Amino acid sequence: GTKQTSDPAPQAVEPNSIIKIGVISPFTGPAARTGQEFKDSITMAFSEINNKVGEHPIEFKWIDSESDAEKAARAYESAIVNDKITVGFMDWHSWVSVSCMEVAAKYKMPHFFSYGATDVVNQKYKSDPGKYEYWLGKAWPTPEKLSIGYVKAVEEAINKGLWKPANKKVALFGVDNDWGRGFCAALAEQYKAAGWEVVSTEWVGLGETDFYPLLNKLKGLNVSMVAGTMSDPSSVSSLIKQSKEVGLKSIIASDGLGWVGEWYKLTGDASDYVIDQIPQWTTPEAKKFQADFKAKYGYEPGAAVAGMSYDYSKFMIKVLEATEKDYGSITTENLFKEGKEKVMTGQLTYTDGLLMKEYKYTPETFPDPVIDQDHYMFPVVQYFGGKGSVVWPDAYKNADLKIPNQ
Amino acid sequence: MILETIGVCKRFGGLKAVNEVSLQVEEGQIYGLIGPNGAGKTTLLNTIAGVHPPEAGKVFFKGQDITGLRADKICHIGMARTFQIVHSFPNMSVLENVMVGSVFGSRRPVDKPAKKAAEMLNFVEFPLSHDTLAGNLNTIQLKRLELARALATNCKLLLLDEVAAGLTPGELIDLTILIRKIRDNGTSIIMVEHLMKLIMDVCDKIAVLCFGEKIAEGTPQETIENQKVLEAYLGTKYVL
Amino acid sequence: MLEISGIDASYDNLQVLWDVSMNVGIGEVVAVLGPNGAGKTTMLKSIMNLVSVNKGKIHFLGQDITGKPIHELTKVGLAFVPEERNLFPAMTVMENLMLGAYTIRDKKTIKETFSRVFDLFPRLAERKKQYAGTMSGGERQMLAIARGLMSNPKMLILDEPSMGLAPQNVLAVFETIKRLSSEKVTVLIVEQNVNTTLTVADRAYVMEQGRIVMEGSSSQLQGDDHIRKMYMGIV
Amino acid sequence: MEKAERGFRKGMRFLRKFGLTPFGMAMLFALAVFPLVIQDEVITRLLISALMLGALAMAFDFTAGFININNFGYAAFWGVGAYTSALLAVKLGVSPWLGMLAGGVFAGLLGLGLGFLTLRLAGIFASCMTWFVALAMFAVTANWVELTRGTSGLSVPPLFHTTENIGYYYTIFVMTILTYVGLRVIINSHIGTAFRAIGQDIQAAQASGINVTKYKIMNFTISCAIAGVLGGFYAHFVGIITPTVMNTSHTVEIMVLSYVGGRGTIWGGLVAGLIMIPGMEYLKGLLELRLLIYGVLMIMVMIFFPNGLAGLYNKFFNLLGESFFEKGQRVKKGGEERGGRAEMKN
Amino acid sequence: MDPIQLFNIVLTGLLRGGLYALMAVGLSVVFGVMNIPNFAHGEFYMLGAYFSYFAYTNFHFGPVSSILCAALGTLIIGAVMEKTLFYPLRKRSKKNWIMNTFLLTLGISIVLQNGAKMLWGNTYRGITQYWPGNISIDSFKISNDRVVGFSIAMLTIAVFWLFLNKTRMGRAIRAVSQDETGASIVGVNLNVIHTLTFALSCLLAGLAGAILLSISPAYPFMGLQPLYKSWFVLILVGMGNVGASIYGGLIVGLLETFSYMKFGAGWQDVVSLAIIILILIFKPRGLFAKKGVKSISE
Ligand SMILES: Nc1ncnc2c1ncn2[C@@H]1O[C@H](COP(=O)(O)OP(=O)(O)OP(=O)(O)O)[C@@H](O)[C@H]1O
Ligand SMILES: Nc1ncnc2c1ncn2[C@@H]1O[C@H](COP(=O)(O)OP(=O)(O)OP(=O)(O)O)[C@@H](O)[C@H]1O
Ligand SMILES: CC(C)C[C@H](N)C(=O)O
Ligand SMILES: [Mg+2]
Ligand SMILES: [Mg+2]
Repeated sequence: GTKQTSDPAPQAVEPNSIIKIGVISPFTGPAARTGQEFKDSITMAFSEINNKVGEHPIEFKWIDSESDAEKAARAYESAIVNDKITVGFMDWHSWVSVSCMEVAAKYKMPHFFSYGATDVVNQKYKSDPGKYEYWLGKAWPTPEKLSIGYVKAVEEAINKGLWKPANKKVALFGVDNDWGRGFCAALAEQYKAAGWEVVSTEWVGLGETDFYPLLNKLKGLNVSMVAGTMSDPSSVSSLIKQSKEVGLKSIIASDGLGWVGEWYKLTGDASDYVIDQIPQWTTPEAKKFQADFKAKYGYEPGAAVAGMSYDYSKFMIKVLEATEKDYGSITTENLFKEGKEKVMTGQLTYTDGLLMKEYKYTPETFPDPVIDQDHYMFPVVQYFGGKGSVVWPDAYKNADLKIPNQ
Repeated sequence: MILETIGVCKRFGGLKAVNEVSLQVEEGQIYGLIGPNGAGKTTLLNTIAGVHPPEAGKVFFKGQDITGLRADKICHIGMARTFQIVHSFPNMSVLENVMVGSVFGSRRPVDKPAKKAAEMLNFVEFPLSHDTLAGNLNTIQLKRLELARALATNCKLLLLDEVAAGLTPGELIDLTILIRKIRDNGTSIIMVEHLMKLIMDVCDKIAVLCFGEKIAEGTPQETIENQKVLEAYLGTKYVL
Repeated sequence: MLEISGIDASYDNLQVLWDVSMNVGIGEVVAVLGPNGAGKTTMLKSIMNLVSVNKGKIHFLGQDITGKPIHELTKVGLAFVPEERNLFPAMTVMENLMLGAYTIRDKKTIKETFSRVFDLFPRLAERKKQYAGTMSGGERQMLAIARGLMSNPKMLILDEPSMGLAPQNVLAVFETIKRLSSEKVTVLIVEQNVNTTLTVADRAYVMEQGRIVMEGSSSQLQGDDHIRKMYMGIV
Repeated sequence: MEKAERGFRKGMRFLRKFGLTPFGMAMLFALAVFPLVIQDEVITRLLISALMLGALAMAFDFTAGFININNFGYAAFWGVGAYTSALLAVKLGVSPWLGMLAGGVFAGLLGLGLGFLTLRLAGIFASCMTWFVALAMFAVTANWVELTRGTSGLSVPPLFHTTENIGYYYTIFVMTILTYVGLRVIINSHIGTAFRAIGQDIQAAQASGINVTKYKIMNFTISCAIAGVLGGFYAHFVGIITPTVMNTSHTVEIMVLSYVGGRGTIWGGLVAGLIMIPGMEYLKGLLELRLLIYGVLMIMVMIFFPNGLAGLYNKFFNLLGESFFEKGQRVKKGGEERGGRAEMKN
Repeated sequence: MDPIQLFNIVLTGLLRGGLYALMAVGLSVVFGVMNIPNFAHGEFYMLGAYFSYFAYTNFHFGPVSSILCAALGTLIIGAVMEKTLFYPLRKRSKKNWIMNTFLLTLGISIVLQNGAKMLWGNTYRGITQYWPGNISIDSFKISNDRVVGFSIAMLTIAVFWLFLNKTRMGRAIRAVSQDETGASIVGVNLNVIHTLTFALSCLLAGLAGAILLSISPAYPFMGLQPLYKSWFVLILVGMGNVGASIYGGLIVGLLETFSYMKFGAGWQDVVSLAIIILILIFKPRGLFAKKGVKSISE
């Protein structure tokens, strides 16, 4: 006979004295390099408060997503069931978010600030806001809210007469998963709207490093512009490096080339002229963080990864503190309430981060953060010798788009 | 007539291993097949028993055309064989090996396969315990085992490929008796053999293959007096 | 030359040889006879250390070779032609023979041995380029013996060289053995073809159920009743 | 009194037909009451994984240990079952229970095809064929994004809408028993003899009247169908599947269980699963060191206990002069050497 | 398709294929001689990449010496591994040898992958180029590294082929692959040959990893793809056929690039696998299996 209990008895709410934060990230697998940065920057942020919020010691459970939706969901579930985490935090991949949202809903586990960016996450959230409300805020907006920069930047150059492209054809490439597909879909729309013809979209597998066939195909298409994105550092740097080897003449927009700090070591000057939309270490605090991080961990942090997750860690600390203040204790449920009532509504924000002026959510934008010059914005940069000069938007701009001899 | 082949051919690459061979084997006969090494004897048996279909020619068993039938089908209609290079089930016991024959060998399964298998092992005078693993047997013992397994299929025609190789003359006498006994139980036999003594003793009719072709056929006495056979096979100085 | 004293040998838990002793003198052709499963092959394999010996010693030219690795036995001057031939099927006749001379480093000696072997087996000289795997049974047997001779052995050990051969090839093999003995190569041979074997051998041992039961000169044994009945099929 | 004893004996013999020995039944009983006695979701989840992988290992052994072809692509059939059931539920709203069956049917059909493809192959060639087919199946699943969402994964509705796992536990428990008993009954019948014969010498099997095609295909179909049903279960249990379920690494995991358990025993895989899966979980905190240990363990087992747990078990009971399991299940000594060689030269 | 693009594809495919061939030769020799289906072959490729990386970046060796370092390093590790793992297994049991060694190699692969991860972490360690610069033929451009890499691969295979066919040692290796007992009877020391063979095979894999360092950076799990590919080649051409591995490698390389162009990434695998499966159906022993020879020795 099978023992069937009806609904589980509501878990006895005891004020947890230890707070266990479950951080989902790819600690192994093709994107492990990113996971490493997350881990280090989160550790750094929390060690600044001695891993303590009020009287509560903080512990971390590093949940390895291995860049795989299923493995991530299982690891997340096991962290909830076995390790009894108090709250979920972070995540780098859209497809991982999609699967972990399900787990969070099943166990009513509030989960803050996941990087899973593309529209699938928003759609899933909107398909049943009551069920998925535990997925509290994305750290990164859907691509279409930002990627227009890639179109604007080149259009501007054309209008200024800096560039007279032989044709207005663009070829897209993307990693074959929710991120790549979502990003390319957004980009295709925006290029088409600006009068470009999208002649081809190429998908590549996660972790691929040999792009000669792809690049030869792109070269054969004779397009003025190649744009796209990948999620793992080795793929994207290999692509850029090899594009020079085969002599691809098109301008390349490669979203995320600079996500990890050491990318330039892998590409060399093949990255010259490549454009990328990515936050920069501009403020003194940011530069200080960059140097501290390097001194502490021995490698160059990436702004979008280590830098921004540092900001979100601070935000998280703020949420923890506010929860204690508002509800007297930091429990899973109280954190959820705090998230739903304060963060989602824009009452609780984090200002003056290393990279953004303000991290803020409103019911209109939720689950995305507010995007504008005063809140959250990525500039488009063009690389030369491993350094990016900002070419868009005008507010931050310090150089014009340069065009290689085509 | 229990078996008839008409113009059977089989080639391997450029090599005509069997070329236009026609045989007729009567019911109740022991039919010998001799010839130099590499003459195509084994290959001929293989084409008859369905290991590989012939490229040309026909094979009839009891008047039925069996050309190109699969080996297990051929076994089911009553033709069993042993191999020159023995094939056994090394991880099964001797009894289990033979039981494979008694269970699967005929279309209608025997009611007591284990009993039948034991009977057959006794019939071929298998020297060791029936629980021995086949993997532990030597070649000679394996040949006996194969013989028992073939007989357990209730066959009407038995193809034997060098069952006597490696036997001492004393053991050969026992084998001669055994082969006669099998025939007397109503099974016709085609046997490939190099030991002329055995061939001369038991065969009713002999065919000689050489380079894939049949060069002579007849009673044992006729055959060994045939000049062609002497040259091609026996060698002039041969003593039995 | 070869002296086996009181060896026991077994496979797993099954003992096959019991206190077997025999010796072979220089230049002799010695035969081992016996029914199937008597342990003849096992005895040869124990000499070659392909089966390990539980008890007893084997001396070759005064040297203890019990348990010596096989590849070193060739250097001492033993050559073995096993029942299974163990040729290299995907290599040519020439390559097989070259490997036979693996332990010999001197190019000149190898060359001389080649001409000697081709003298003995003109058939092989004709077929230098043929793959061993495509040769007929008789030719393969010749090749196996020839390969054994390529190491210029002091003693050749043959296991059932006539098995599976057509009558004319059987004759050829025995002819070869005669010629070898006339060239003063010591030969130890296991055979079922008792009649013919006894015409080429000087002496013979009879082995039954893992024990030596009889020994004597060929002519002695040819006259023995037991032998005539059991092994020669003469009633 | 005597009558009762005779009745008992008869009963035991009857049960033995289904591969149930006193020892085995004691184990099953322990498994049946376990979650009732120890109510711990963590342990229950672990046991679910252990049972599922154990059942897969048994069905894998059905091919590898009997007809002697290692289905390198086994996980792909598991994955096909998972995707079939998941897609039916997601796209057509079919009940997961029916979906699992459908998964079994579809995987079985593909297994049938695989059986045909490997007909003329033996040894490592056959294994590689199964592997390539599986890699192709994986690639199709990963690239048919419109249907499967590709590598992004597919969320699947659960079997039971609770956070408790006991329902899943008894589902997989019953499935595992059915798998074991079913396979055992087949193996103990003449069909099993045919499988073993084919595994040891195809030519001899055919010459003795065994229809190699029929039995080989039958074997592949059954083994793959079981994988399919279990795949369906898995999909609804974890709630999300990605093409990585079809990865060779999963086949390896299953294969290791069946080898560590003991080839050709069926039950070995289950026992190995029940020991190793919780064991590995226990070591999880060690991160890569854990996998390192796993690898070293595998190496040690291969060098020192190539017959696996069943070999140890037999050694142990041979020492005691006792045998709880039937003879046919024993890992045979000696003769395998020849089998090994034959396999090599193919 | 215009001729220039065709030329591009063919050249890209050939360059890829050359390295598959190099991997496959090692795999095939170890399988042929020792009956070991080596599923840790990819990990030696990985080790080769790491060794070359460290030699090149940390010790500032030149490209050639870095690659040689990798070759030497994998050779030594291979030899040690044979002596410490396969040799004892061989001594202990020959039953089920193929499957036991198969699992043993899987164990080795897990250990090497995770060992590398523990030692060197998850970062990608790549270099931009050994030999900076391109070669241009008309509008077709190709990096020096690929051309040199291809040449090294071909040269190595040629040298290896000569070694196997024309030297005493090489002949002994082939002899062992065909008949172990036969080989030991003529005086070949099996232990030496086994160690040598395994070590050489590891060297070939390590060399491939080192050559490709600028294309695929060193990473603990990088060995998987090359392992797949070398098994494709091996099964496609048939067992133990060193010369034919070149054709096999090139065929697989071309097949991949062509199906990439036609069907895009991802489906490329489906197409090339389907073709290989088809070939296997009609040629179960592989395209270049030596006819007649093997079947008789069975
Ligand atoms: N599978 C095969 N592939 C290629 N050639 C083969 C094959 N089988 C046999 N042959 C060749 O066909 C010829 C006939 O071989 P077969 O085995 O029939 O000879 P046989 O008469 O049985 O000889 P023996 O008396 O030595 O057994 C030989 O030359 C042999 O090399
Ligand atoms: N590898 C083995 N494993 C177990 N037992 C074996 C093995 N080889 C041989 N035997 C057994 O050892 C005994 C002696 O065998 P052996 O081959 O030495 O006999 P033989 O005299 O050479 O016979 P034959 O005339 O058949 O060649 C036989 O009973 C055989 O069953
Ligand atoms: C830019 C990245 C944060 C996007 C992430 N890789 C995703 O899949 O959504
Ligand atoms: Mg023959
Ligand atoms: Mg013998």
